[in-house]
Amino acid sequence: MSDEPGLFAVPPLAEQERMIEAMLFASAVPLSLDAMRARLPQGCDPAEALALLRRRYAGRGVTVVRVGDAWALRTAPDLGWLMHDQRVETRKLSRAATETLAIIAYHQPVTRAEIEEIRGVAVSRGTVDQLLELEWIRVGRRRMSPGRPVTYVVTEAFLDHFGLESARDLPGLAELRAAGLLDNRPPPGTGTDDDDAGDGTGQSELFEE
Amino acid sequence: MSDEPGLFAVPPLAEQERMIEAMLFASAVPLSLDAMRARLPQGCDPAEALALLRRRYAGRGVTVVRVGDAWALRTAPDLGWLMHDQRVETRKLSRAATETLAIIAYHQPVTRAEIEEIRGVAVSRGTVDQLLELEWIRVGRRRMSPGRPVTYVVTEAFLDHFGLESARDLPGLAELRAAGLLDNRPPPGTGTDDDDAGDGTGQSELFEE
Amino acid sequence: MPDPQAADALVIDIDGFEGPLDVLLTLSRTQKVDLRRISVLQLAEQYLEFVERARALRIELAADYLVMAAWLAYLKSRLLLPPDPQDPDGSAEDLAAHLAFQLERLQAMREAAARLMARPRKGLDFFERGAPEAIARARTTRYDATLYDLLRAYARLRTRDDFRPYAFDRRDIYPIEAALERLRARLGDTPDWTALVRFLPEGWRGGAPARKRSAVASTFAATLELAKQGQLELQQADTFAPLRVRPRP
Repeated sequence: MSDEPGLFAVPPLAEQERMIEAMLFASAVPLSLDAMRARLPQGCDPAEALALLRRRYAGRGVTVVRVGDAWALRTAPDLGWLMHDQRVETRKLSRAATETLAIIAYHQPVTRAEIEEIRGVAVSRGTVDQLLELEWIRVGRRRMSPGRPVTYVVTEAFLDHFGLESARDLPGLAELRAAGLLDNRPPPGTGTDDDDAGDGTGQSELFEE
Repeated sequence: MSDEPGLFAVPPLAEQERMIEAMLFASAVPLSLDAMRARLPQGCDPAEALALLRRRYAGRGVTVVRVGDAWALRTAPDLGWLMHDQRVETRKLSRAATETLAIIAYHQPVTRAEIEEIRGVAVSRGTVDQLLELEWIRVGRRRMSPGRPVTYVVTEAFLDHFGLESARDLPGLAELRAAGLLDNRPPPGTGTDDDDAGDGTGQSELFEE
Repeated sequence: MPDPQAADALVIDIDGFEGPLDVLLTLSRTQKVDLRRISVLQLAEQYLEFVERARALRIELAADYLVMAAWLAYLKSRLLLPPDPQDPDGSAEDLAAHLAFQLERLQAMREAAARLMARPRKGLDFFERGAPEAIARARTTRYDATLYDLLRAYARLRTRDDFRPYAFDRRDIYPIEAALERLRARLGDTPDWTALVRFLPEGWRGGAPARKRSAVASTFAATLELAKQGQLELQQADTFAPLRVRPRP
């Protein structure tokens, strides 16, 4: 707040230009001259500052365009190809997919039957396909058990997306609980936590040569 | 599509600068040099073009800032008061949460036990998960000490939010380190209890070249 | 004048403190010196007095406040006595110095937190573009999920699990009795230190990790039992090093 200029000092035109630049950049909608004037310190002339800004951005990768009565910053139309066909919508991963992914990350390598056992419901083909397509999981070794079922493991792309260095770094149940991610209701009949979920590798290494 | 340059012509540097400008302008997230290079025509050098662009935007209402290994356009911090109505009211962080965040940032990678040792109290539930939800922290590598505890580190979103180029630029980091206040100093007499040996001392490593 | 009042306020506002270190840090301010030159003896006395007052006012103090009080009482006595070089806890001066270090570090982190929060912040002091255009892979829908989503999903699943009827799957459980029997039978032929993993039964060493874990756990429990009975010795060279077993000579 202390940066706000005094009531009577009109900022120099170059400063007004900076202000308009920041406003146009940050605004989600085009701004009319009136809207700009309302935000600028008293005595500012957005029309003049805007004219300066338009000249500054002429021929740049970003340009000042007029939208009806208002003004906005847009990428230069001739550079559209840089962004072209890259406009995508972001969608939240479905709950089924998130859960399936979590189970694979924590229990890998894991078969579809095991995923279903943990989730308590059937895993639709589409869910696994979606995760495969996103390249967050891949097919691992076949399990040496009857039917030789396929197993799933998570990929580098998964680690990359979720900012993990390895799947072993995922917090275990006690750590999830300590972080507040798990309700602390004690399971009926048992007093202990099943903690080894996340780190299958952990303790067994104790005994290896 | 028709505007796309020929396969073999490397655009002049000024044109590369425009392209980078457009990309940074369009992108919601900071872009690394690699991400820029992947989008630019073959043979382009985003580093050089970026240097030009940074100079061009120096002192403007919108500036090129570094966020970790990536780059973004952001409004100049001194003009924040103009964008009042755009302020996103964030849930106010509790004292415990801000202290925990600072400890993670300055001591990273750091375990929950270490956070508790520094604060002298248990980390309450809801603190770590709030920071995780804000995506200001993530889990790092497990510590190779008994129990293999999860560690926490700060994220690029943290750097972006606080306008930091890297974790090295945390305010006062060098002074704290010089004063020995980021050392993992075990209490006397317990010597052997605390053999966290081999896990480096986090932030201080940043300075050993 | 304000001094006794301040001390009272301290006691009454106990809920406002975040643990004993926080109390000590607040008390240390009354000494009006650099934390590096603080008198720990005086601080210990102030803290003990604080605890006494809380007791007198019948304010319930959490256990960690009392643990700190006990420790400070001990430290105080050590500081007043002539030094004992044999003491395994280290010298009283070292203990005091460590406490001063903890206080200084906590204070430093508080200041760091304040400086961090005072920085220009995105969405408050500087802004990203108001109308961003997405840049990502061509023409696909980008699915978004964060680490937080993932952890929550897993936590949710596992919590629900807790409420499922308990069903014990014995197929992959190696009973301790079997491990004991196997270990007793094999111990005689074991000349020297042998890795515990060697005692795992056939068919339990590879394959499903849960199966192997069960065998390892049961065999380990069995070695503990036999060690207790004086039939074998256990050895581990280092943290996370392999456990080794030999018959007791």
